[in-house]
Amino acid sequence: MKMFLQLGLILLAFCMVATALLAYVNSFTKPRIEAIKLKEAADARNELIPDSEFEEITGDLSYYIARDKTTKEIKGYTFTAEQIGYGGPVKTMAAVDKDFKIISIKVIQQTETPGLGTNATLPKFTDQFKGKTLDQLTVDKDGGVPPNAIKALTGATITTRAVANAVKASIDKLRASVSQSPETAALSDSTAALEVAK
Amino acid sequence: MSFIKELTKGIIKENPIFVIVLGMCPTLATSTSVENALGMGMAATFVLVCSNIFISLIKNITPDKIRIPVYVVVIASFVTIVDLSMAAFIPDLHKSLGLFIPLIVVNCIILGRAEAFANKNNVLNSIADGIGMGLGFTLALSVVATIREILGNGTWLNIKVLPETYDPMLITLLAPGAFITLGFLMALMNMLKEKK
Amino acid sequence: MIALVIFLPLATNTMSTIVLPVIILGALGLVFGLVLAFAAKVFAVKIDERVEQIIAALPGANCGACGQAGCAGYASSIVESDTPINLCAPGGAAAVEKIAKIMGKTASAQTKKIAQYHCSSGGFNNTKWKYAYQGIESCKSAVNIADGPNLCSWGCVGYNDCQKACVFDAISVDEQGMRHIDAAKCTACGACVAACPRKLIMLIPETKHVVINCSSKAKMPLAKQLCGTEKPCIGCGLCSRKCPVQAITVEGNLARIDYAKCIDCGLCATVCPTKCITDSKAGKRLKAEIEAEKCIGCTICAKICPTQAISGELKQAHAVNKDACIGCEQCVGKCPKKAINMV
Amino acid sequence: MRLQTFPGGVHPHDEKHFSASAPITKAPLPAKVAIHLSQHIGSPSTPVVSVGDEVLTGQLIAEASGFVSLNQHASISGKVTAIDRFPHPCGTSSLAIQITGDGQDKWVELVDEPNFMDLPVSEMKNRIAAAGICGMGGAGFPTFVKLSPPEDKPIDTVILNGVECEPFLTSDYRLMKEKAKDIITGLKLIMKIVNARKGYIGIEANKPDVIKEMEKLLSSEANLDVVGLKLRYPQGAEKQLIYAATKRKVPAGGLPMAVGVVVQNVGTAFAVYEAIRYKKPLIERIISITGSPVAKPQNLLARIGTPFAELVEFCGGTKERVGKIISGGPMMGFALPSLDAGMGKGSSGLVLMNEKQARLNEEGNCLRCARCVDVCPMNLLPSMIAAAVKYKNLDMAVQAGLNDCMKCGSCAYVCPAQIKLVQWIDTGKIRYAEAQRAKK
Amino acid sequence: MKDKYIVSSAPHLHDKTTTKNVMWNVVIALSPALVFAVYYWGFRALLLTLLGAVSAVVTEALIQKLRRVPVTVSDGSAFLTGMLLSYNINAGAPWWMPIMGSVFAIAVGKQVFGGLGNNPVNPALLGRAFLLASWPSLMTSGWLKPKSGALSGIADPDAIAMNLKALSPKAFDLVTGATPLKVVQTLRDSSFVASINADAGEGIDLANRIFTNITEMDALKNLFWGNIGGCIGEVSAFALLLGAAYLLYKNIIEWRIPLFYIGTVFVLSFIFGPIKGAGFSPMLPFFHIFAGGLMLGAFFMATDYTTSPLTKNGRIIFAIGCGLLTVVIRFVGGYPEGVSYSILFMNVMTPLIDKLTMPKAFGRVKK
Amino acid sequence: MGFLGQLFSMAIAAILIQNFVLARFLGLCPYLGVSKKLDSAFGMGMAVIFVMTMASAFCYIIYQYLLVPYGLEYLQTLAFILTIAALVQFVEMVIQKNSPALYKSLGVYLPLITTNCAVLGVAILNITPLADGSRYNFLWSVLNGFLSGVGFTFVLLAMAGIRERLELVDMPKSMRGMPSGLILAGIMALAFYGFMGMKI
Repeated sequence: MKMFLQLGLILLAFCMVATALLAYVNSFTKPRIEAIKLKEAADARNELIPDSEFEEITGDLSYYIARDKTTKEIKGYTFTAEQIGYGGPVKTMAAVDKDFKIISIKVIQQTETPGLGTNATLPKFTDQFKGKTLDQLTVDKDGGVPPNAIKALTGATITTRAVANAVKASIDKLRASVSQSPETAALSDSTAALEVAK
Repeated sequence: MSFIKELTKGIIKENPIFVIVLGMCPTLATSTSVENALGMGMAATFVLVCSNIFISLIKNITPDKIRIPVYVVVIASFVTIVDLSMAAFIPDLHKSLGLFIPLIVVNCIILGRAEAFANKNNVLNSIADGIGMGLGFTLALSVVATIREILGNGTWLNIKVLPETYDPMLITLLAPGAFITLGFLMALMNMLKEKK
Repeated sequence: MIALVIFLPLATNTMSTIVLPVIILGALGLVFGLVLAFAAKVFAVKIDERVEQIIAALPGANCGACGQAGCAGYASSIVESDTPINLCAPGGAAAVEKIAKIMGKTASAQTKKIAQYHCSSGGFNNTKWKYAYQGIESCKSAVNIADGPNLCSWGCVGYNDCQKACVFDAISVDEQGMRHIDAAKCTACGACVAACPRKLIMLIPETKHVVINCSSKAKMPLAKQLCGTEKPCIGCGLCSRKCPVQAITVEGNLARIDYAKCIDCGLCATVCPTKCITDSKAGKRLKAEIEAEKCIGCTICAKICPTQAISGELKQAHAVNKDACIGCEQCVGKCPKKAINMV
Repeated sequence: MRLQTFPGGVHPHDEKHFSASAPITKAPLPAKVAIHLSQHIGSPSTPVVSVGDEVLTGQLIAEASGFVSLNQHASISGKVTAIDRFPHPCGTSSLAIQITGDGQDKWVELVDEPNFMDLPVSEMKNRIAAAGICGMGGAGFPTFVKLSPPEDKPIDTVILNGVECEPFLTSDYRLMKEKAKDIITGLKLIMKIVNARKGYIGIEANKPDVIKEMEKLLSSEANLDVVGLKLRYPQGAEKQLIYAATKRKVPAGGLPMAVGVVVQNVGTAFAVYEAIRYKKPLIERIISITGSPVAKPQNLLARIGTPFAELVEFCGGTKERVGKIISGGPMMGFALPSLDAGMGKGSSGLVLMNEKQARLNEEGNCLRCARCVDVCPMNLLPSMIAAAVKYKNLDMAVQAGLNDCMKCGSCAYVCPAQIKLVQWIDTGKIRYAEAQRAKK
Repeated sequence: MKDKYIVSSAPHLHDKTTTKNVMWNVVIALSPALVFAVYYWGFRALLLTLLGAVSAVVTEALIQKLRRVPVTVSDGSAFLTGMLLSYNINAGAPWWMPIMGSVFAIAVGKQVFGGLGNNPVNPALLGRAFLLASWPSLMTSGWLKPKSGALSGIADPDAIAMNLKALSPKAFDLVTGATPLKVVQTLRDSSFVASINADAGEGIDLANRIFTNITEMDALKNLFWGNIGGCIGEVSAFALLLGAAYLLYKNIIEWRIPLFYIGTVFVLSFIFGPIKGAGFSPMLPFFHIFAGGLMLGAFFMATDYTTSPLTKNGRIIFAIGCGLLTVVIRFVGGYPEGVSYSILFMNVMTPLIDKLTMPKAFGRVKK
Repeated sequence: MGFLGQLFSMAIAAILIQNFVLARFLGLCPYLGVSKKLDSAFGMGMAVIFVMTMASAFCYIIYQYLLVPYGLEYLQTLAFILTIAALVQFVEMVIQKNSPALYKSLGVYLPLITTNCAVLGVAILNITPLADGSRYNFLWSVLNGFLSGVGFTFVLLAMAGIRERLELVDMPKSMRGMPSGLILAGIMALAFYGFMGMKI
């Protein structure tokens, strides 16, 4: 019985000490980490649509409305799209303009195969998204014909699909929620224009 | 004197990867680029030294039956501390290494050294052992990473070393390439040993 | 300042950020500790720590010389069943001493032995062949076919099974195809002894240098015809008769030395008519020298000297003919005046 | 007639043309013979004569030293000149009684029992035992022992082995061709001794004339039959022959009696007939002297112990350089270091090969082509056994069938890498025996 | 020792088949395919094959020299490996491809383990897998168009293609730019099917039409003779069958593996082959056994002695496994063709299959 | 997709497509260390399956009911590894008591399961959000642990089979042991590439 308690208590002691230490470290790293994360996200948004201020809208899809800093006019929207790739989830941050045409995208988190899937983070890949409309977001391997489609990365079709399809799906959702939002009713004319264009 | 001996043995004679064959998983997983390898090596060295110190301090008060749980608690704590601190204070480096840091917990080198060395030796020697083993680990990791990065990407530490016409041999960056590269390096070590 | 950095966060929200996790993880630790303690009791296996200690003391060559499957097997058999502790040949005296300490026994290390061939032939040029053997290059396989490819059915076949069996690289083969044992590397594990289908290898004490280099049981004229080097033991018995300590017996046309009795004098080697007995220390032994002052001329030494190397008149100081003296030390013990020294 | 066979096996060229057409010829009396004390499975015989004794042809010179042992008789008349080690027909040397002949061939007295078929079984067995008969196909198991199965193993079938699946050999073929009736009588005698209802004579398809002849002779016998067998080696192996003829599988490690069968070589049956009818001891047998270097290949009726050199001489010597001398057939026979050995009771043939035929290729790496697995009549994994033996993994060798191998040589015959599979397996068997001894 | 008689262990007779003539016979059996390849794609096919074979031989010789063991390249096994490797590369590949592949195949696939007979997997296939992993784009593009006809093997390509071009450019690209199996794989992608059907307009099931075209009799004829795009050795089912017949006649390969392999693919593609929406075509199983590398794989690669099971039952399990995986990879995998990967995978399984199917000795009862 | 369909696709993924050893580089030390003999590989495999299944269950419970409610996710590594270590030690004691032969053949590798990254890996993967943002529930976590263990055992056995065969050949001296083991692992990883991108 004594041994029982001894073992239990020693392990208890170690766990308590370790946890105390970790909790202590966590207590002052956590705010910093969160601050850094927020800043990074903000930086990324700024990179995608420069000179803007952002307003977060939460919902089915959380997105930010980007307004011009001076005119307060809506310049576009940014959002984070995610889909599983080859090695795990691929997170892409994208910015679209009012007509839901892509301004630019950035792959912010991925665990793809080095040398193949990881090429998705390179500008060579992400630049081709610029200016693409919703229905141009088809990967060439799926029947899309460039330049009106996304050219798949060599040996990493799955990663390409993950990025393209995630962005595509998110734009779909974005359109739905933007059109519902009363605040953006003013945009309805441009949405209508899009319908006409189709 | 023994401090120096413990310090240097890990680099070649008892190299944790090539000779003792421990810590295969991080070796293979993080050797796709020299940058990753160096970061991983340094982080692992830090944890190794810390846990070696701590374990050699507590070696007399841990009962055998719960030795391993106590050690892993110690190691996991240090790893988490490293993880959190890096995220908070050096976010850029953490970003490029972030994924691999929790992996250090299961790097068998650390528990291996705790079991094989730190719980039998004094603090000073344990520090030396930790540093030596850590350096050996970093070194071996960098060697593997050098081969893989050059062949698979044409670069070394992100600097282009092979001409543009070189069509990178992607396999070296993939799992099979990792295994085969390390396999051949070990065969090379064996050959050198035989010659001696 | 430092204190502030450390304690400020502590003070602000101690309760929620520190105490709670500590309690939770502490409880987890307590539970696991108790479970393990419980398991340790229920599933307790009595392990003899001595086994581990002995394994650590053994060289870990897993050569099997002790007759057990590897070092671990030997360690547990020492502890569990009263196996002698001096069976580890590679470990030698050092290992025995350590094991003895662990087991609380007194050490009785074997005198170190080394392997020795008992055949003078075996190379390409040193063998007379009976037929052209084609098959597996292994002595064990070759001797199965028509009594082996060499004429002498007691002699070395020459396919080096012994060398292949040696895990210590102690056996080398020269250009002639003859095998040599490196005494420094040999650990007397006996692997080669077991590997030789002709039983030509025996372990003899390292301190003995005289070897009968033949295992042939063939009769006189035949033995010479069969032998590749023409240095067979023909069973003539000269050595046996000459041996000052009766250590040599001849049985079935073959002489054998009992190394327990042998005093390593090398006398037999000098009388062997076929030069079958070799003495690696010949000429290197210390020679006898008589202190003239002490010598009383009793002639005992002269009588006992097997090579008639001592001469001298009765009651006169004797002298040793150093060329004839082989250093057998027979005279030393017999001198009543302790007048003979080996120099 | 449907030809029967067994699973596995190989098709070596039968090469019987050298001596198949040569009728049985009496070999001249040898000047000296060496009668080995162990020409059979079992304990060596004990000499009952000593150096200097005069002996008659057929006189007992060594007697059985136990239940599984054999009587040996002088095969010529003359004087015992030595009891020493002499070359044995399996290549080794062993103890033998040397008789220097007087050239007169004075026989012990023989009988001619008129009603030999009606002799009591015990008397028949006694005569077989007295005559020193052992299996004449090669293995040399004492026939008397084989014909005395334990009570609990009733025998219902006797199979005469006239397969002669070994290439080159023709001695059984000639015997069957020339002494068919006597062999059938021998079969009937054996059936009577073991009280069997059914008798078969197994003959391979490359001897159609003998099959036809035997069928004709047996057409009136309801319980006797000829079994035609597909041309395939090792068709003559006991277990394979039993399977082919009766579809019974002899359990591994068991004897044919386990499935109620006794197998005897045709030569043995003939010897049994002679022993029972004439009380004639086994002092001579038919041996094929064949192979391309032999000037005039023949089937000789020769005395036991005659040196092979004399037999080859009688066949006109050799017409090209001999590379290899094989006592027995080329698949399972023994290569001899010289022609000095004398023939034994199991010597069915002596095959000479020229140097080209004798040369073997170097062992290559195992390709794992599994040809050896496909042909193994015992359904083993020969390549695996060999590799396991080579790398000293006896457990794996046993798992792959080390102890079930009968060394028929089919695997080594087909191996494209020329691996000496049989020799490896042989080595493995020796190692295994050593290991078993060490365990004790 | 020379003047003595030779003494050896029984048996003293030997079958005349040797490692050497086995290997060179396989090379002979492979050559008709090369003739066809040269006919359809020009001398580049021959050049690549020779480069592969020669570099394999040179690699093997060099390594054996370095290891100080006898050089055994004359046994033909390295030549064969190099040849088979080149057969797995398309005739339009860069010239250094077969060299890299052969070096890897021989060095890593074979010599690391001690050479002939010790390789755990088929070295040629390993070389191909290596190339595919290293240079995926080069290995899956740049197909050479056959002398007359389309890559996809669709009969009368011009007429059909023009017809298609009008309907959907994507569909046009597909039938003119992809190998038969790639076409079928693409037709399994529902998003692609939807998009070309949408292009073509209301009521036209373009996917179904392509599918029918590619599996009809005329297309099958092209497949059979080799008038398609593909790897050098996959060219002509006919040429490969010719070689296979030779090997079967010579008793060098055994019927079990090819029969069960092809049989499994036949049966499974009969059941699972039809694509969604397309009608059932009785020709489909034939398409699947003639297309891609199945013939080459089933007769020349899966039957590789060293890497297939020892036992007869094991070979059947092995072959069925190969067939199953081939179909799985073709139908739901990431690659259009699964022959090489399925054989590689089953090679890895071979020791376990051998263990499971260890025969019991004649007359022995299983414990 | 019904339960069985989901189970099947999870099994295929865990065993063939995303194999722990060959695709994720997890559990390599035991994979290379205990694959010399089929028998011990089998024993090791069983031990790993057991530990992975149990670890999945325990870690899931601890995470979901102890850490998440109190916002202590940052302690997950500590809590998980502690759980696993205790579990392994428990298993070790049980095996040592009940099957000394197995204990002997697994030798040093049993304690090494603690640092078998595969076990910690599966525990962490189980709580990692999937593509659609959802997480495995308790049942699927346990199943994932079990199937991942099966995947580990599967390649371990295949490896042991090959290595046992290679015991019977003449390998270059410098290649024996680890080097050939690693190269074999590379070859196996290549052979498993056929399943890349499989849609099940």
